[in-house]
Amino acid sequence: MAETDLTPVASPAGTLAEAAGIARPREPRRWRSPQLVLGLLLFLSPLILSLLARLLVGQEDTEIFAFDPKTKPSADHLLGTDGSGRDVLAVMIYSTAPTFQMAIVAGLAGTVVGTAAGIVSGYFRGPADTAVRGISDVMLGIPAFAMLILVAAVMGDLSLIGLALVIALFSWPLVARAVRSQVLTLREQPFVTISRLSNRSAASIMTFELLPNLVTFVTAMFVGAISGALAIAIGLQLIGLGPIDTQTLGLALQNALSAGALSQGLWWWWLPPAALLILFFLGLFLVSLAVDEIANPRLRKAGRNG
Amino acid sequence: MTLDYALRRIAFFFVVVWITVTAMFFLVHLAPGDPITDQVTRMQASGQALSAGPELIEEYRRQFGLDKPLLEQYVDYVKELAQGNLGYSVTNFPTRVTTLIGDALPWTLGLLATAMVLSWVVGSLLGGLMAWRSTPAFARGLMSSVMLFAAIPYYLVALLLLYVFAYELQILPTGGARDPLGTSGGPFAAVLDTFEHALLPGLSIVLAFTGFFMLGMRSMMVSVLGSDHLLLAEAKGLPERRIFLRYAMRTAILPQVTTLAIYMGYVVSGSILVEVLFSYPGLGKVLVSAVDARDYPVIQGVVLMMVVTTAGALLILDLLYPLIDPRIRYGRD
Amino acid sequence: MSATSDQPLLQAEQVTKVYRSGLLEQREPVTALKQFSLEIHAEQPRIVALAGQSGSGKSTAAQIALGFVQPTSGSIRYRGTPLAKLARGPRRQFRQEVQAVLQDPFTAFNPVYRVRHVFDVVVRNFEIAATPAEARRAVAEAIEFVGLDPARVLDAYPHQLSGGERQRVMIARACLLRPRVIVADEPVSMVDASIRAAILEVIVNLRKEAGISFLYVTHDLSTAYHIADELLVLYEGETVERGDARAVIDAPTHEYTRRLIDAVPVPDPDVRWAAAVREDAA
Amino acid sequence: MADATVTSATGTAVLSVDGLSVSYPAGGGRRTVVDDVGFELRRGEMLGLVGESGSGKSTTAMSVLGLIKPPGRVDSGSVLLDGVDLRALGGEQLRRRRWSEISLVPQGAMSALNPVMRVGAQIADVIEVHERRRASGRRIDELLASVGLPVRTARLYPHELSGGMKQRVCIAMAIALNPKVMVADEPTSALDVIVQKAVAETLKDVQQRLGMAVVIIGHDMALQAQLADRVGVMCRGRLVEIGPVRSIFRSPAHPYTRLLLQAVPSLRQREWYPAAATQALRDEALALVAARHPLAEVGPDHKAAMP
Amino acid sequence: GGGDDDTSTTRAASGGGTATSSDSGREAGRAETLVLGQYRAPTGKIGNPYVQASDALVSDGLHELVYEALFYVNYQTGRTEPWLATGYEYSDDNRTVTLRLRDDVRWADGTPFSSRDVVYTMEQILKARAPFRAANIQGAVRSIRALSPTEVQIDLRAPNPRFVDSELSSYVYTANFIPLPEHVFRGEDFETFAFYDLARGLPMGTGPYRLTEVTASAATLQRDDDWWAARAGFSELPAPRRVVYTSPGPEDSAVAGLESSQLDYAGQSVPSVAGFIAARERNPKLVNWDGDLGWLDPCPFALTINTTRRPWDDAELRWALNASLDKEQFSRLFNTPGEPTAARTTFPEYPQLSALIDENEDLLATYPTLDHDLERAAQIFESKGYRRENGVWTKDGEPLSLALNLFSPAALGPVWGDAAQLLNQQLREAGIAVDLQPGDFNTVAATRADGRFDAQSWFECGSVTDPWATLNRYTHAPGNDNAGRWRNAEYDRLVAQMGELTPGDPRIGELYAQAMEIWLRELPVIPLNQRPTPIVMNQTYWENWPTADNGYTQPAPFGMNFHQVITRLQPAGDGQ
Ligand SMILES: Nc1ncnc2c1ncn2[C@@H]1O[C@H](COP(=O)(O)OP(=O)(O)OP(=O)(O)O)[C@@H](O)[C@H]1O
Ligand SMILES: Nc1ncnc2c1ncn2[C@@H]1O[C@H](COP(=O)(O)OP(=O)(O)OP(=O)(O)O)[C@@H](O)[C@H]1O
Ligand SMILES: [Mg+2]
Ligand SMILES: [Mg+2]
Repeated sequence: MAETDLTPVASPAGTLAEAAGIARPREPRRWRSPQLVLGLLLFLSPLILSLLARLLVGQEDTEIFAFDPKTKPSADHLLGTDGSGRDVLAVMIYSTAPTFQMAIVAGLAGTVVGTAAGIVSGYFRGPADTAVRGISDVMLGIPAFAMLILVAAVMGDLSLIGLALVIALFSWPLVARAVRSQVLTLREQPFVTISRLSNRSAASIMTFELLPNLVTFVTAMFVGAISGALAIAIGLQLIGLGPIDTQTLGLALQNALSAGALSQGLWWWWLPPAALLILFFLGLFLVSLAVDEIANPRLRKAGRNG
Repeated sequence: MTLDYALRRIAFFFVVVWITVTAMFFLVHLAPGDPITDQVTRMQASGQALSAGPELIEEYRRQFGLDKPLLEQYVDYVKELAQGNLGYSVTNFPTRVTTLIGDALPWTLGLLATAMVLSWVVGSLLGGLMAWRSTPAFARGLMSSVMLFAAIPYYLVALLLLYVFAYELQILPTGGARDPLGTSGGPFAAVLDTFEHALLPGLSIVLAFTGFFMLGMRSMMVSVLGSDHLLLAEAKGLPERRIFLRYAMRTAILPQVTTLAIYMGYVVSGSILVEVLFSYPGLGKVLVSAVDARDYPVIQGVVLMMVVTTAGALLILDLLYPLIDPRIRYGRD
Repeated sequence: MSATSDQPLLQAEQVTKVYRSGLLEQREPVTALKQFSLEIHAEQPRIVALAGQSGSGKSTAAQIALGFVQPTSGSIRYRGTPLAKLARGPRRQFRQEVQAVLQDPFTAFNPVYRVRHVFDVVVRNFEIAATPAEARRAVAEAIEFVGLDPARVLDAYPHQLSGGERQRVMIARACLLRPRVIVADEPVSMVDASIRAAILEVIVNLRKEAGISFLYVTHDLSTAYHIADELLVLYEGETVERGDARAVIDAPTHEYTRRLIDAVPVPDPDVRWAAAVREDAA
Repeated sequence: MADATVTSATGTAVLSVDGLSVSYPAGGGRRTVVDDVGFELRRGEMLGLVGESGSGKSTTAMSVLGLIKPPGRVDSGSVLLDGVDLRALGGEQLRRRRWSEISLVPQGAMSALNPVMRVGAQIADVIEVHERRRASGRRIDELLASVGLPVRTARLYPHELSGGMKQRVCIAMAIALNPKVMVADEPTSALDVIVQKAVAETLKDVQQRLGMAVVIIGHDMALQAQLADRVGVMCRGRLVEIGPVRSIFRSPAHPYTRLLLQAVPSLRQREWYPAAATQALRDEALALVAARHPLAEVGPDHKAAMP
Repeated sequence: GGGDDDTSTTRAASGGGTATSSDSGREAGRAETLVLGQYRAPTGKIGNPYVQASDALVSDGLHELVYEALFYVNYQTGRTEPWLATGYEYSDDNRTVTLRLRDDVRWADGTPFSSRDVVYTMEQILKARAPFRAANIQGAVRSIRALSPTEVQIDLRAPNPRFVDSELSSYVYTANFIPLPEHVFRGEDFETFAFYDLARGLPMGTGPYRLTEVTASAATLQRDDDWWAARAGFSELPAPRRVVYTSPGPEDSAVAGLESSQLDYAGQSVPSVAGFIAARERNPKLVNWDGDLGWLDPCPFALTINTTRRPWDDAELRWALNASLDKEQFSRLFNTPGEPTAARTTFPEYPQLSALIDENEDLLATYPTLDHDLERAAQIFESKGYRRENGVWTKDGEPLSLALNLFSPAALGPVWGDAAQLLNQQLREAGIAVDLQPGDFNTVAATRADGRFDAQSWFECGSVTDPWATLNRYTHAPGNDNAGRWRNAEYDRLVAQMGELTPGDPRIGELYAQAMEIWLRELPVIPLNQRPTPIVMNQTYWENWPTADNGYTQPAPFGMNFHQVITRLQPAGDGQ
């Protein structure tokens, strides 16, 4: 709040709750939350480590029968070898980046398209809005995973990026819907009226006035979309759909499970990819919690006070 | 709520169903390969030199109406559908798709609906408590760890549970819905057996969704906590429990009802992976094997079923919500 | 800015606005404004106050004057041309000549930008000055005119300014465009009493020194009493009274106007509130 | 504040607040938003508390009710209700006293009612809890009638009421247990002038009928002139002047009070004041507030924070 | 070949139409129950084997024990053993077959089985618009008539000395001809009648068991103590009183089921050999066909080359491809430690066929299909003008590419994912730019039919005892699965000639050698692996399972063969 101003800031509707300790709207937003840092660490460090590790571990270690199959973790193979003689650690090292790539592409595509559609439909209303609302309402009624199984099966050999885009196809309407509802309130904000009074074009209002205000919200959607895409992609891979020509954690997990790693007690085959995935999901979760709190300061308050 | 609104809403439901049916129909029919060729190839692959191969394919295509122009097939399909006829399974001819769905549905609903409702109740309560100011810190910490399960896709949770309880400790079955040998010892033993089989798949769903509902309830609760009516309730000198239940939970729970309805809708489709992992004989398994065998009518039937439940749950919600929430008069946006 | 002097700058004729319901929601249509007329001439700057209870259609009238809302019937013209038919060039001129100050100074700023942003946009979109330096000077002048320090204000974020300061910045922004009319929808209802005076004074000065007319929308009769030249009282969309501001308040003719005046508390403990207030809105 | 204790000893004060300070975290440290405020409320009187937005009026009211929530903190002070220090009371005892002895008409009546409970049930709630018996429908109808609401109101939900009706419901609820003290935080500021007048009159009427002591918070000097017996003026968290309403209006001591009075336009005065003078007065007032003078007698029952 | 193996029978006099229920009341305990792991859960409720080819109830369970075949093929002995029939005779021109049936067979409801049933069933097949199961009968048979209650005469459309072996017996995978009770079917539409109504005792066969319960997870059969063969003294009553077909689920659950002895027999392809070995560590009662080694699948794994696509229309390049592949690694992949099961040819190496290959070993010396020889491959590529650039053979700036179509793991199982990777890996190492195109079964099948591939992994089902069927795969006979579109007139002529000889004819060996010389030279298909499949059997409750040492029949869970196993199972001495 203002430091040396002449007038105390008038609160338009200084509510009871505000007096009682609930945040005032315009607090500086905090990006440096421990949750965010921990989340990003969980999420990004395996990626960075795996990229670095590529310098030490050759891709040939991920080939079938590179080593004796099913050897327990040892000094030679920190995570043992799998049923087809691949070094499990090497497989993880080479799977991490593509897994990421897929999740990020899916999340990004869904978020970008969804955000654009959401802004346009929310700002203009009219036919664009009817279309976006219609699509997202329909999508909400469609079981995406079931449809994705169908699409993935019908499409046959999808590439990793192809799979990501198909997933995005199902996620953008929901992003659009959420962004739209934000825009609906934003567009009524007086600063939009002021922009119109300043003779600005719709396009420039959408990009320069609305979009910056949606950054945290869209970031939160993006994180959610990544996590959702990852969950769906791994799910598809677990039932054997999706690309098999690129190493991914989902594929590694599916390999292990369908080859009977559980019953044969080969925990080092399935547990590391599963654990790494869990780590990713937790990381994304923490990030999304943190971003949520930034977008919605009330959550932070509630999280802290005792 | 006006009748007009209700009618529009119901019409919209049918639009959703129709769009999905159409999309699915063309998706499936324009894909390479068809179930008949598949059948014949399988037979050839199993060593029958089928001298009558091409004719057989033609005959079966005729029998399933696959020889007609696509548009005509589509019209026929929609007509049949309107009469509640989902047709026959290609790979299990002459079993009707409705029979297949009817056999599988009780398992799916039994397992998932129970798990979902249970997690909703527990999740909402815990989520509410978690945001509540006077919840002790240690309890809050405990709850946060439950909430973490929301982050992890339930199939990974299922995997861990499966490994620990079925493979390592071997105290629960690894899959299926019942002991195939049957149980002796009367109905109680049978119920126990069914319960044992449902426990792990159910638990993985409950864990994941409890966290999920907690998360939703928590943020709902947080915004309710910031609202003036709670402060007034406190000023009124009401006891803590009463404020929590009648003022906080009761306002916060309404949006949770929406979430539950949406997820109840997804129950049927959400079951797919659990059923595959636990070989549970529900709709998800039917779908996956039908996709495998390109059994169009079954795929369409199952997905339609899923759409109807999902969109249907939303429809029911929209129609009933104004009765639940006094603030809503017309519709949601 | 070539003004055809025979035409009023802004003219509303028998404007009626009916709001209809949304797609899924069936509400009764609301007639927000009925047969509303108003003329503002460029040569005779005036402050026209628009008063009335909540929901009486004041804002609707303001929105129509700004061209943001299309009237259901009647016409609204800018220098003789209906707003809807303005070509690109005249439309920009209309934008420049008819400006607005909004009620809520808090949300009038995009929170992600510094205060400078609103001026930058104006400078970029209208030909305010030939050179950047000139533009800078013009901006500084406008800010100084409303009694603020340009150096401090421009680089601040909106949340670092008080409500009164923000409202004055908004007025400065409007002034920068050298408009002929400023539509001010409840410009002081959200600022504290002691700041109100300063802002209203700016308005009065602008009328006097820059020849800017104001459409001053307010529910507060006392301020209208002090600054307005003309007063229109709206009641359920209808103009129930219009005339010289002081004359109307001193001698109201319409029952509603009288009640409105009676309800205004007198800042004197010895003067009791007029007794019988029939309430129909509570 | 030595003299405050003396006055409370006179026994006419039903509520006496002394040395109250409340702070909120700001920047690195804490910002005191209510700074050493003390006043007393006498039986049956209506005490106005005025000041600009953010001057700490609501915070003062909330701390009287013990409703300051973390991260806000009451740093010091005592709140004696009939001689009992509410701040020293434990949770359960404080809870019992709330509403039965001191009730609240909240600032945001629009959002202060539970949106999913019928209005009648919300009133019945306090009766049930504090009197440990079911509230009869008749009693609730009577309460509603006493604030001028029709009987059917009890069965409505808050969103079905207009702003004025909601405010009345709040007043009805606040008098349900016939408390000694009622705190009304800007009870009319969100309302239209005509409605405002009606609600304000209801409030005054109820107060006089029940003989309640009321703290009425507001920023509108004119309204205070119409309602209050005594007026306290707050600025920047400090109580700068307090005294009988007439003497405040006729002979304001503190420049800040004068500023507030000047800022009120009146239909009775033909002349408008120059803003420049206001500015000068403002600077003077703020400097004086910053000096943190204690309240000193400036007239009969009239004190101001001046040297 | 089969002759007149007239097993003398004692006709059971009783049973004038009423069949007593299989057991009196008491539930069979675990020790009296045989639990079989089926690989698919039964979904449809269909007892009529002719309406559907793949319904799990029929193809994976029912027909093995409820229905009976006229003849059972024994892969081990190479003989076609009569069961409901007593024998057959071909006319000299191989155009007419006369079948002789037993006179003491009864349907489960006590009605005698006779030529009427056989004629009815076959006539219905001939009339059917599209009988899935017995489509070949429609193509092969002109007419059928009963000569007497125990004699049937079938007129064939063309000379076909293998008709009985391949169409009237339990030949491969699915039985082709199953006689159905005419008295039940009368008045029903043969093509749509489900033949399923447990209350009415349907489905009904002549076999030792009746279906009593079908649930989502299991099909239960109860022994019929009145079984004709026992009453006739033709066979002993099988020991298990109750048989339960279950779906053991994925590999992991199957292994767990075997470890805990919940399963007595794991069924087909579940689990893997590795799974078997892991399970046996915890349950030593588990056995496999031959020690650790599984039973060879009748359909070896091979790479079909599209011989119409450049440059793979060149046989020399196909040999270069063969030399590029390390088949030993595929043996490891199919988890057969220490036991090389690389495929020398595309014949499954059952005793008769193995002997034939061995007899012509010189052929394989000339055409060493097993040799992994990258140098030789390089020589061939170079001789064709290819240069190795960046590790890839290139000619005229074009890299040597191979569109490789194969199964995704979802199609058939994880091992196929690995197989795909391994092929990719090996071929890339050999300098071939592989374009991997994995697909589900359907896509692969469609691709196969259209020939949209350079190479495709597939199964070479065909012969099990006599070599003709596999050799015939690569001819241009109608209805053939010659997806590689390879064409060689001389080869076709030799195989056609062989087709006219009765199995066992000494001239067959000679024709084999001539045909194989051409085939190996041209190598239209690259053999990869014999695919040993563990057919895990559990001796905890039941003994006398078929194993290599005790090979009374093949352990296959298909081809109705389990009927031949169940009558020989014995309760384990120390079971329970
Ligand atoms: N939860 C909080 N956190 C931080 N500061 C707060 C909080 N609540 C109130 N404040 C600050 O305390 C000061 C006093 O606020 P308070 O609401 O008591 O003022 P007020 O006089 O009631 O104003 P209004 O007229 O707007 O209701 C203000 O400066 C405000 O910013
Ligand atoms: N966009 C809209 N859609 C439907 N009805 C509207 C819309 N805008 C205004 N109204 C209705 O028109 C009427 C007049 O509204 P308007 O905002 O002009 O009143 P006002 O006098 O400015 O009130 P206030 O003092 O509360 O600002 C009201 O009844 C309002 O509900
Ligand atoms: Mg308005
Ligand atoms: Mg306040």
